[in-house]
Amino acid sequence: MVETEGKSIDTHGYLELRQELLRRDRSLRDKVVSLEEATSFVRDGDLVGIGGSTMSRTPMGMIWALIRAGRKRLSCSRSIMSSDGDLLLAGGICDRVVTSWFSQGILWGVSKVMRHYVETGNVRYDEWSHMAMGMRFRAGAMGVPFMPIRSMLGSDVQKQRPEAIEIDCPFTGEKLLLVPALNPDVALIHVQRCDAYGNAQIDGLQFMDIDLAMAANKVILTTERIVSNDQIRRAPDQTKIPFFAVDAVVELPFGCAPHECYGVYEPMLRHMEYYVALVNGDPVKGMQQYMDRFVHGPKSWSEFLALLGIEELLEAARAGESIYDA
Amino acid sequence: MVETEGKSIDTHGYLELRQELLRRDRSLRDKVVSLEEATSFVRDGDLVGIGGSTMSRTPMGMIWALIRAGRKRLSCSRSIMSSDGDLLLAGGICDRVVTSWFSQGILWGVSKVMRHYVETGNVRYDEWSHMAMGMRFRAGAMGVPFMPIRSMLGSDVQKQRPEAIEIDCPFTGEKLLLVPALNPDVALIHVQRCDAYGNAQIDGLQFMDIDLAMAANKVILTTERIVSNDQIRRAPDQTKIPFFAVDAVVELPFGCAPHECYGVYEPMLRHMEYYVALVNGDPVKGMQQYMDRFVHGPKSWSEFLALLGIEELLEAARAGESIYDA
Amino acid sequence: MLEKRNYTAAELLTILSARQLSDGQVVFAGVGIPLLAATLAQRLRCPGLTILFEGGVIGAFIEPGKLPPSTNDQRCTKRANMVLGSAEVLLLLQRGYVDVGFMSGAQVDQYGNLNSSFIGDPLRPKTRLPGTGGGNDIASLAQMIVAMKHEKRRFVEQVDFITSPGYLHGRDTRRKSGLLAGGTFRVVTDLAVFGFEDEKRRMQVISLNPGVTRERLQDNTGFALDFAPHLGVTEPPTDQELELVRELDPDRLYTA
Amino acid sequence: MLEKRNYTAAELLTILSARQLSDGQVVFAGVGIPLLAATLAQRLRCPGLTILFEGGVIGAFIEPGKLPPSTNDQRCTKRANMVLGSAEVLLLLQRGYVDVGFMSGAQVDQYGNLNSSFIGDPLRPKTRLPGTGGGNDIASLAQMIVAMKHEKRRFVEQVDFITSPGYLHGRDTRRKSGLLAGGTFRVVTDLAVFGFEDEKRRMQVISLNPGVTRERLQDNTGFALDFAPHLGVTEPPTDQELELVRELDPDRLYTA
Repeated sequence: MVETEGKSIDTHGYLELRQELLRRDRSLRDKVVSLEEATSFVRDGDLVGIGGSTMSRTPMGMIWALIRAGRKRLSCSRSIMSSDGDLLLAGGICDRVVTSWFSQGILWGVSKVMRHYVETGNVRYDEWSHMAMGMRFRAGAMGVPFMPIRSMLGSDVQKQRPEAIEIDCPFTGEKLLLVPALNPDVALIHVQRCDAYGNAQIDGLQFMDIDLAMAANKVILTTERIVSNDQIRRAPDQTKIPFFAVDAVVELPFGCAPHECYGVYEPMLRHMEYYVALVNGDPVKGMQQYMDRFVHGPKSWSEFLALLGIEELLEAARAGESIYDA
Repeated sequence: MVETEGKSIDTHGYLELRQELLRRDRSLRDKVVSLEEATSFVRDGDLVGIGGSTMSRTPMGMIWALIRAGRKRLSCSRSIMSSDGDLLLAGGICDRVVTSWFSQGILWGVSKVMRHYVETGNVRYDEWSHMAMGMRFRAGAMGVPFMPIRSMLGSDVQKQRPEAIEIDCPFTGEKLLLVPALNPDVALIHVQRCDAYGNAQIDGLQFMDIDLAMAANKVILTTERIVSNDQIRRAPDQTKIPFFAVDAVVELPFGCAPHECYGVYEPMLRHMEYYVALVNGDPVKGMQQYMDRFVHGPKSWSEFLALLGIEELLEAARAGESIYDA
Repeated sequence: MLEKRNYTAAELLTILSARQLSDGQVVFAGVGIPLLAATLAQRLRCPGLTILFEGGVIGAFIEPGKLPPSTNDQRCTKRANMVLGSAEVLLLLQRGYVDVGFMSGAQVDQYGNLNSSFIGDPLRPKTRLPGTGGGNDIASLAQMIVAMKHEKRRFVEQVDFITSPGYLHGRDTRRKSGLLAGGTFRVVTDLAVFGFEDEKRRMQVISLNPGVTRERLQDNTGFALDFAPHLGVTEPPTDQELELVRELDPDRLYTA
Repeated sequence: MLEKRNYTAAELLTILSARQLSDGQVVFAGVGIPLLAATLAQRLRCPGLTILFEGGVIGAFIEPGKLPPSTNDQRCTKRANMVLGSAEVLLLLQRGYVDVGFMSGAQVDQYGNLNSSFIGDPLRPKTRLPGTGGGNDIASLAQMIVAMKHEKRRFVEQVDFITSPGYLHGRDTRRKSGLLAGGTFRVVTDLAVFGFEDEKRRMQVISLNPGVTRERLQDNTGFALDFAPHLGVTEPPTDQELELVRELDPDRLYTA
């Protein structure tokens, strides 16, 4: 790792990056584990990349499990953070977020939970532009140390990020910003379907998940459904993440709840509204109450889903599938 | 354009690149033209990017029409060139190729037509690695002047390409090669289907066509079939090229013949074998004979297809569709 | 509110913003007033207008009464022309495909810079706001239209933090910093419509909204205002505009 | 040819190349002997081996008798695990996902460099060859196995042009040029199997194929040969290997 004052800027030397890959077993093999077992792929202090965006295809089940497993000091990067971020902070497992935007969703405005943790200095918020986040994952995915971009220049967002280096282009003389590759130690990604090897197919909005998967040194997939390798191979041009980039596969229906999974369910807005009212009323006590009841209370993910209520699940599923109504 | 000794290296300044885009009518409008009309989108001396790879999804119909229209001094870039390149050279419309590989296909070895034109000094062959070609189109597509890569270093391929600049990475100190963006004046791309606006869906192997389309300053699409905008909008995540990147749409069934179009037809190997035997026997006279009969002879693309023979077309179509047999 | 007919400030903002768009443009729109304004323009005058969403959508078509809660959920993709990665849609800005970016902001200053990041010490801010999202990219790479409510505390001489660059410190400072294209084109508020003067690149009132005086506008602004030589009066919302806004947003999700 | 059982040089090359692979590896294979060798290894000893094609295919599975004519046509995708862009599949090399690249070449030299570009003056070459294709990328970024026919004019002291880098000029010249990973790992011919000595990075005979003498090998090589201290004799093709090669390529498309 290249170090800046006190904290790594997450840029690896090439040999280190390749060494990490060499250590991974990239053979075609069954990687199915339970949600609880999957938490062992994340170590304290890891740089964690989180798939999806805002309230969409968020790996909520995996985050939920990591809080229950008591991980510590995670640095979490996601292009756009939402109530997933609230849980990471209030769950005590994350002390740094690397993102472009953190709110509970546009309907409810800025997250009071995020404000509490960042304004008290307990959590560091590294802000990058949305495109810069994408280009950092992309550089990581491509195995190069940086990507050149034309935004962030001149702004105070740039001034806050000395990790990005401004250059004069050797071809055109123009100013460019080089944003450093982001290679998370582990990525958490939820997909509609994959096989037991980890060949994953994503429908609809992909956000930055493909670059994130290829950039990360380990990938944990949660999936609505594990399908046969034959099914994958009947439509190989729909595969978006190759199996050898994947280290663990967890079958987890409604694994984004209460967020949405494209084509399967929309967000569970009644629950979200209940949640926002509770935690924004008192970001500490309200959140504690929510965590006790919905994160630490249930014995399993299914019990958590039962707490959301079958009616809300069915309604969300009906709405989710309606995207395919012509 | 930035100039090197005598010849442009095809890297545009940012303002020039944006100016080109501003001049294009990017509104949602009907762009359907005839094959002959489409040739007017290519000017003498243009840098032309060609989609597909080797014998796959080659825009053969468009190349055929450009030869008949008598374009001059085109610089043609394609990641992997095949008999499309033979036609460009022998058709007298191209005096420079920018590619990583030029042969008639692996079955027949090196192209004697290409050898004739390059070895006599009549055509310049700018060689880049396959990935470098991809990264040059990608930089062009992203609106940045270069991409960093880790190949070509140390080889004589690098020494032949002073347009690429070697740097010490400001993050890691590692050596990297910066390959310059390639923004063709016009791209020729063949797709399975698109609507009249140019929203294009590509099945199967995409090669570098998406980056090529976004990098180019103009795009001419030929398509097996023009479908309704409604059909496109029922599956928007299958759209690979957005309409506003497209300037002309030509409906051209069997538009890659005698090459293949994924899922629609395989290459017409009997014709290809006839062709290779003819032109490799005598790359000048054989090629002239081929051009007279198959390029300048027919009155229309349909007449060209008739010369290939309905039997060969049907056989190729049967093989092409078989990719979807489970 | 401003006229005898009742309309909300948000409705006015939507209508005035929509008027800034031209047919054939490609518009990057956030959820809320920007999206509503772009849809209004598309239906009223600009059938060839293309709307992009940050989540990864090209050519979105909003159905009346079915406004999406964010630009990242599946509702935004329904009957769109193309769904793509979010880095890819942002790169369209950088490549130059986008004419206009459409944003709201928490704070704007005399040079059209926006703050949506924080107020106070970055490591322990007094108020931490959501952050740039795609705002910095849009503002860096496209012509930007800012639509916001006019309040003195939000119209400041200099923003606490430049999240999304306008003309930075005026004159050629934007260009010198490496931002070769784009710039804040219009600021639309419930009190007036603003442009930017060519040389100093400072905000300038182009037209006062109906019933608004120079004095009232200055009282509600945190810096000394320049007025364009030919100061206009904004055309009030037409019946057609108001009806369509209400048809698109019958539940006043964005226009309350 | 070399033994009492009849097999072609191409069959021998295929079998010896296949033996260089291990289970669980990710292999970038060109069409022809490399593809056949990788498939042979996959079926015989390495069920967890993954084959990549330059056209954009991950996890290709070749059906006996249906060998594809190139790595860019649709036949290569049939029942694959993933089809992706060709830049994307090449970037897997750069990211480090690929263990072994498998190539043939027109000319190879003592440091394992390959020439497939041209002979003579670059602007007016005596012989213009097809060019690098993905060869330079594979050789720059992965361990490379070269499989080729052994001829004196093709085994030269120094290639006319380094298209695909081996160890360049030996010792640490490869690494110093910025190529931090990979390198030519094996050269397999119909006469012998070669490795590279650790310090000088010069080609070294590891084992002689059955019936081949040191003298015959040297006579057919354009530079002075080094022999490994424990020089072996290549295990001849087994019946199982030969049967499977013939089952995969019954028409001798690649193995004539």
